Amino acid sequence: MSDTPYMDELSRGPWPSHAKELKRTRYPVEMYEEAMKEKYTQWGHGGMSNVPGLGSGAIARKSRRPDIISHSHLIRVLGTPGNFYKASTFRKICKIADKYGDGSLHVLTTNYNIEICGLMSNEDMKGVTLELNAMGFDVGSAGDAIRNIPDCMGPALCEYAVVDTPRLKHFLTKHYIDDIQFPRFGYKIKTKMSGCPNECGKAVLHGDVGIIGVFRDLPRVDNERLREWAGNGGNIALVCDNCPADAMRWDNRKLVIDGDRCVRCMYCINRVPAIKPGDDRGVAITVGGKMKGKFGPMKGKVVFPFIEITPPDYKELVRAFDRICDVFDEHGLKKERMGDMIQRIGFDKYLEMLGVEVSPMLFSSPRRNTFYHWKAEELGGAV
Amino acid sequence: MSDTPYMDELSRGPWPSHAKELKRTRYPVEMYEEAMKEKYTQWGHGGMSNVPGLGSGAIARKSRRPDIISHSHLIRVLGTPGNFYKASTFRKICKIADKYGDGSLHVLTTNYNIEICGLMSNEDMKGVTLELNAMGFDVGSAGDAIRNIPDCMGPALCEYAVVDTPRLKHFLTKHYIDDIQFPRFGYKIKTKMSGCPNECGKAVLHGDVGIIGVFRDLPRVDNERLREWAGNGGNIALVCDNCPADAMRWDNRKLVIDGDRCVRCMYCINRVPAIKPGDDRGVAITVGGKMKGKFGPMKGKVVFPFIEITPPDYKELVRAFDRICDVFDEHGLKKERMGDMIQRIGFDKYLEMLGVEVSPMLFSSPRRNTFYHWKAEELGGAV
Amino acid sequence: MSNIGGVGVTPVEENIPPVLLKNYGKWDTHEIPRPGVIKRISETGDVCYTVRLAMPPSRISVATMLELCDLADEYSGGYFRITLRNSFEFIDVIPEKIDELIGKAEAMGFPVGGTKNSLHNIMACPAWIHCNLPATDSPGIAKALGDALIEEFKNHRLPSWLKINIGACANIEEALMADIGIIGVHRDQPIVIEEKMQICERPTVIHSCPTYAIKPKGKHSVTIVAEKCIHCGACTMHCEAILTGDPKLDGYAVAVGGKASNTGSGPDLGRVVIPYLPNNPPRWEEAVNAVVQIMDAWRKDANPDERMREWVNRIGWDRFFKKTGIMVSIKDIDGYIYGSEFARSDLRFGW
Amino acid sequence: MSNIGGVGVTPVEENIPPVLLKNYGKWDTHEIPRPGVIKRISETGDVCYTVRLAMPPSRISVATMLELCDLADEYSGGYFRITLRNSFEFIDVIPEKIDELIGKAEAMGFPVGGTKNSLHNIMACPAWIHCNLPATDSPGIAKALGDALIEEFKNHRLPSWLKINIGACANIEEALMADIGIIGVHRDQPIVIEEKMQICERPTVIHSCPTYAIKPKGKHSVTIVAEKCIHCGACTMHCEAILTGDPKLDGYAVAVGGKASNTGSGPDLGRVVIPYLPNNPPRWEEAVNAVVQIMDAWRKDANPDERMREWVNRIGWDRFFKKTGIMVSIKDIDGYIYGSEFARSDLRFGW
Ligand code: SRM
Ligand code: SRM
Ligand code: SRM
Ligand code: SRM
Ligand code: SF4
Ligand code: SF4
Ligand code: SF4
Ligand code: SF4
Ligand code: SF4
Ligand code: SF4
Ligand code: SF4
Ligand code: SF4
Repeated sequence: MSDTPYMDELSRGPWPSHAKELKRTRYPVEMYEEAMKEKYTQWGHGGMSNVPGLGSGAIARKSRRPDIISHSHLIRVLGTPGNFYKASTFRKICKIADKYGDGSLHVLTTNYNIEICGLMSNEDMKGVTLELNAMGFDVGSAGDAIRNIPDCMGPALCEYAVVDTPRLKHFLTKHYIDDIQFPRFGYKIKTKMSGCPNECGKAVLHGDVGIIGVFRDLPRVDNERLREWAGNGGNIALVCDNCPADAMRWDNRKLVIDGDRCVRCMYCINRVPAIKPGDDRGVAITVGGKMKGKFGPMKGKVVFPFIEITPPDYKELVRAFDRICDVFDEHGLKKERMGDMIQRIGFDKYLEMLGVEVSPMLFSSPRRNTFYHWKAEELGGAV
Repeated sequence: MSDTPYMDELSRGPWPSHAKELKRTRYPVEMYEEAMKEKYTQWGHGGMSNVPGLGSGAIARKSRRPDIISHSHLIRVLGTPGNFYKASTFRKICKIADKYGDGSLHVLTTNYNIEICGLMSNEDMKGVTLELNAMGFDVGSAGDAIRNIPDCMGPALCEYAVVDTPRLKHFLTKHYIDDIQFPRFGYKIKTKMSGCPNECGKAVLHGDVGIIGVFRDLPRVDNERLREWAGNGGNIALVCDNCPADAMRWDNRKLVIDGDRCVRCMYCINRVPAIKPGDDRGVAITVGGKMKGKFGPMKGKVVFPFIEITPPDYKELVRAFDRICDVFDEHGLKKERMGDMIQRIGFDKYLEMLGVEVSPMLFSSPRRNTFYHWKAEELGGAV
Repeated sequence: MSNIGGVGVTPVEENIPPVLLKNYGKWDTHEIPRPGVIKRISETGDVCYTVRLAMPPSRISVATMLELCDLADEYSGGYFRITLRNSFEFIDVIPEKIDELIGKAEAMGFPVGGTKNSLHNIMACPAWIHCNLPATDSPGIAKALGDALIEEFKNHRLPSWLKINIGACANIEEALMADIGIIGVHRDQPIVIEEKMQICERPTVIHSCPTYAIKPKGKHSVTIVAEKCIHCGACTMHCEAILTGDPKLDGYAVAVGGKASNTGSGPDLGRVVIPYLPNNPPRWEEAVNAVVQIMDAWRKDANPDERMREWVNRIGWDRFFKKTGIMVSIKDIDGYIYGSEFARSDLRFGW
Repeated sequence: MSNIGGVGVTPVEENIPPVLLKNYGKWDTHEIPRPGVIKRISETGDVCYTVRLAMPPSRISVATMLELCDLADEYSGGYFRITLRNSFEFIDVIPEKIDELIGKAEAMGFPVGGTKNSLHNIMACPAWIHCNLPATDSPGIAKALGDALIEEFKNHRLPSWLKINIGACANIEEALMADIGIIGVHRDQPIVIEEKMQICERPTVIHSCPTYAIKPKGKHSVTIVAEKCIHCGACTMHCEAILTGDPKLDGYAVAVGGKASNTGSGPDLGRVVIPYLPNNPPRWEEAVNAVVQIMDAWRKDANPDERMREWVNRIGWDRFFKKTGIMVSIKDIDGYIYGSEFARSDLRFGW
């Protein structure tokens, strides 16, 4: 009988198998096999590793089974803009992984880094990093730092892109590389980016900071093209019917989108090639999405509904991002996620700390109680 | 110039005027006039009055202006079933009010009591109570007691009534009269009743306990009558269109309500005489609606989605109401409203205390986190 | 002693007119032949007309009630009821005499209306008439609003009904349960009268504060931490030594969109859209203007039969502010315990 | 030292194929000629085909990645990308060679599909492969599900797409952000290894607990109050001396209805519909059955193009339970801090 009956079973069947993959590496398969037998992980405590000069990116992992292996560390490599890779480049990463690690990779993590796994020493971790640096790649995104700032493919391949997410990723990573590599906050800051409200980046739901391409004017309709599309069987009536804001009127010749109703949900744009995002483009920024922590799962909250995106220095965006980090730095407690901090402080007070301009875009509904604080200067008379 | 320029102004205009009314009584009008001048109430602290033998129903009110009046108490008279009154009976109440009080009445309070105002002594309050008792009326509904249990007119005058709210009011008031008259809880318990989900009693929104008539089967359709109604210009297409659950199908002859979709919202019943509430009738009970208190405004929460209404002893209803009061009695802190208590305890734990049967009718959505407690007996294995 | 109380309430039959008893549970349809008059038709073919009046806010005199009783005797067999919005209704009026009754009631100063797609009776707490906690005066505001909106009460010309509730302090939620609500707001923290502090139970007072703003001071007194106080007034209710603060800072907030019924998008509490307006008796211009501003935007934009909240749900709160022209401020952001629910977690902007 | 890091990330242009650079921002429409293959058409008339593969959950070998690189060199000009759901995509495949590429990929064990109205790639954390916190094994479950649902991955025959995310402990929210999610659940409180307790900072550990379940014990250790612990695992992350508890009690919950996009009723987190299922590697029958049960009910009842959450929003959660046949229990009631939001405050029952 095989030593690894569980992994053998998991190597069968049509879906790609991690068990088969692990067997192609020097990963200590007994660790995983035993876990399945015991229904319990065999790995021990983890944490930031102590590689001199490397603030973040190396994750130490102890083992509970010294009889199998004593430990197994890994290095997080920041993903590329748009998560595009050249085979020739990736081969080099493979080579590094094979040279220093156990030959297993995590491609990609749920925060869109590459992990080079099975590293056994500080020297190896430093070696990995230096070799990666030499080829223009970098590590980081662990500990209480700004984490990797992943993006969707955006205009590189997507017809819906409202902003240039890969370029934003490149810019922001360069700009914040120190904070990505040297943890300085009370807890991690995770950012996610989507090029449009379709939200392939799920930025609102799980970003401490979410950055999403939005447009303020209406979807652009090319009526000639629309007529043609409808003529070829495109079901424009159905699309009008499904518009969640009931904003579309089609008279068989012309589609009118009611500016008083449309909420820029993207639905019609997704369904009809003749409808495109509007031209008044920027990003919205949300804060505080996360799952665990004191107050449990939370969606992000819009704090900047519209920010101009102006390369090369993206001044407005950087100002907003800085402000978000600074308030977190100043007011966040140790191991308190941004969403929990905001809840503790109160969202109104938090917005004042951020210095946002109040607008009806900042809430889904105004408040339900009259329990507001009044500042001394508001007490002079009517406001 | 008049002594009461503010009240004079408020006596003008087409809307009925409380100022004019107050002037027809012995109410100390300077108290109100001064309040308007100072933009500040002239009345002082209130509370339960100490009429011997009377546990609740008398409200004491001090004045801050002993130069005008020293105090002015009032008595709360429990409203009648359905809030119907006979002129001959009401005249007697007027007579009592005039004899003991200042001749001003509150008809009705927002909890549907009559208040006899401007009482100056314990003896008078006792006198009022005894005279009312003699005519079959009673007082109470103040302090940390079960308050008045108001109802809508129900089947007495309303075509939509699903349960007999006036009879429920009569029964419950009789049954709980001791708890209505002798405060024994940590805070008040307010109940509101509606005969159907149209909710004229607003029971869900502001009842510590809400009792609302509901039906479980589908609205009853009389298709013959419906065709006639539609033939006479009734817009059945519009009603189908507006059904929030998209549950209605009308083929010009027959209306079919989809049992898989209908949420018994009452809309079609309200609009079409040929559609009536279903026959499988009972009440739903909600708890914890309130405005202030620690956690601010809260809607009530369904705890018993369906309870049979069986006169004469309404056993199931009494059992549920008792259980709600008992849990509040046992677990509520001093001056903690039921909704706040439930929030403090946790709604899941509270439901267990109530001993409800768990069903999908108890929530608008299942939970968003995995942060549940497990009881010792649940830890034996799979559940 | 034992002869006080314990009576309960009169039997159902005692105050209900015969035609209602006969047709109890048999009512089949209703019509509203004119504002304020409801005609109910029973399965038995019986008919019952009711006539609805607005009532003066919060207080009425014995004298007036007796006059209304006289009218009831003359026109509705001696029966009336008070509705759940405190309207006065003559029950079972002889149809031929309806116009006469209306004429007499209006002559007495009681407008008839408040049914269907009209302004209904305005609910208001006693406030400055008899209470120690108010930040504003509900009856005064109700009267000012009623005078300004009287034509809406007497006509069916709104998209759906309009219900206005007024509570002069945070205690009463009626204001959050109406299409438009007005809630008294203290902008100042309460005042502690140290000399009186022995009277109430200190632990109860301290405990009564939802934000832990009340701290013990010395052996007998307490102090209120200004930055924590949300002016809810709980302490002023529970302690005789704590009074509501500076009346110059009092006023009221305006809420929109409370709804109880289960139709449309179902029940929900209203939301505060104007955090503060100053007290200006006796005509309360700011309140009247705010209500008119909201009512007009709704009237202009709503679909037929669309209640205030359904309208707002359809257009979104962002557009509510745009269409009403109400200014937003940081006070619109709910920063209290459950405020997260009201933050925006989507990108569905109504620019 | 100073030569470590500070590099940032490669320029946008470096890893993007020429046709994408040329048409950057000019993509106009797309078609999906067959599951797994997307054809994108640019304003310029240029066209780009991509071919999408499922990836093994969480770990892949250097050997396999090198083979995929070889395929990329041969069929897509040496370029590929990893999508936001960790699918592998060959970018700019010569159209004539698509079938050949698919043949080779599938021969290597990489199914092609996961576009449009199909099951998309399954996201899973490392769990038992490399983490110390898991309550279950995400990669194992992903593999079992993928095997069971492979035909859904390869075909466009679902009402809309189906996305499944798996996180083996409460840390990761991916599971609440998918149409169906699986979340590891510890049913036992963590174990305190007293001897080790000096290593971590006691105040940080105590503070890390959201329910204040961790209390100081003696000078150096802590104790966990069983009735308070919600098994969130925060302490096990922050302290080396606290380990996850009894593995026999571990397992996972099933969530439904996460949605990120702004269409329909907009974004929202999923809800936990099955509080616990036991760990049964390697085939995880309970997980497979639960997913199939939910998927089948949705497939049967949903409108065309209707995502899981839109379906649930339309029918209501009460009917979700009825239609899927999932049992409810008290664990479905959210009693945690913000649970009130999920209580029922209406009478719109779906009996
Ligand atoms: C008399 C009264 C009940 C009572 O026992 O006193 C009553 C009487 C009627 N209500 Fe009501 N409702 C009464 C307060 C309410 C309230 C509470 C309130 O306004 O404070 C509500 C809940 C309001 C809310 O949702 O915020 C209420 C929600 C309804 C509804 C549901 C409307 C909706 O939005 O879906 C209906 C059905 C309808 O109008 O089609 C209804 C229908 C009716 C009918 C048509 C029932 C009938 O067949 O007799 C009555 C006449 C309506 C009218 O005024 O035109 N009644 N009704 C109350 C009249 C108060 C008044 O003086 O104006
Ligand atoms: C008369 C009445 C107002 C009205 O009719 O417009 C009223 C008047 C007072 N209310 Fe009220 N409340 C009245 C209905 C309400 C309602 C509406 C309702 O019952 O549906 C509410 C909101 C519902 C609720 O209870 O949450 C309400 C919430 C309060 C509260 C807040 C309780 C809390 O949760 O913190 C207080 C303060 C308290 O009881 O500690 C309060 C206290 C008071 C006191 C007793 C304050 C005081 O002692 O100074 C007021 C006496 C005024 C006076 O002397 O005339 N009143 N009060 C109502 C009498 C009802 C009755 O007949 O029983
Ligand atoms: C490749 C990828 C972006 C990336 O940078 O990696 C991507 C690519 C596309 N997305 Fe996406 N989406 C990608 C993840 C997502 C996600 C996130 C996720 O699944 O974890 C979402 C949010 C999901 C959610 O709401 O829960 C997402 C929400 C959308 C939507 C909005 C759908 C909706 O429910 O309204 C569209 C528009 C549409 O489908 O009509 C869209 C449309 C598209 C289009 C059609 C855009 C285009 O023109 O190229 C792409 C092909 C879709 C397809 O797979 O059939 N994409 N898309 C991601 C593919 C992941 C995969 O391997 O399957
Ligand atoms: C590798 C990865 C899982 C995956 O790819 O499926 C991962 C793996 C770990 N996560 Fe994570 N997290 C990963 C994405 C996430 C995500 C998803 C995301 O980033 O969008 C989340 C939810 C989002 C969030 O942060 O809220 C997530 C929430 C956590 C948490 C919970 C934080 C909290 O709010 O309490 C922890 C615990 C902590 O950081 O204190 C954690 C901790 C961990 C640790 C470091 C636990 C440890 O030290 O024992 C895991 C290391 C496992 C290992 O050794 O392989 N991981 N973790 C992901 C790496 C992301 C990256 O490249 O940076
Ligand atoms: S988020 Fe928008 S721009 Fe980005 S890939 Fe998705 S659809 Fe395209
Ligand atoms: S973007 Fe959305 S809301 Fe606007 S018209 Fe299109 S479908 Fe309707
Ligand atoms: S709640 Fe229902 S039964 Fe009662 S009066 Fe209103 S519509 Fe009629
Ligand atoms: S009761 Fe409501 S949900 Fe049911 S069919 Fe009638 S309108 Fe539709
Ligand atoms: S709402 Fe406030 S001000 Fe009005 S009566 Fe009640 S306690 Fe007094
Ligand atoms: S008014 Fe409210 S918040 Fe302020 S001290 Fe009193 S109880 Fe506390
Ligand atoms: S989700 Fe939990 S079990 Fe999975 S890798 Fe992250 S910390 Fe470990
Ligand atoms: S598992 Fe979570 S709730 Fe339990 S003791 Fe640890 S931190 Fe506290």
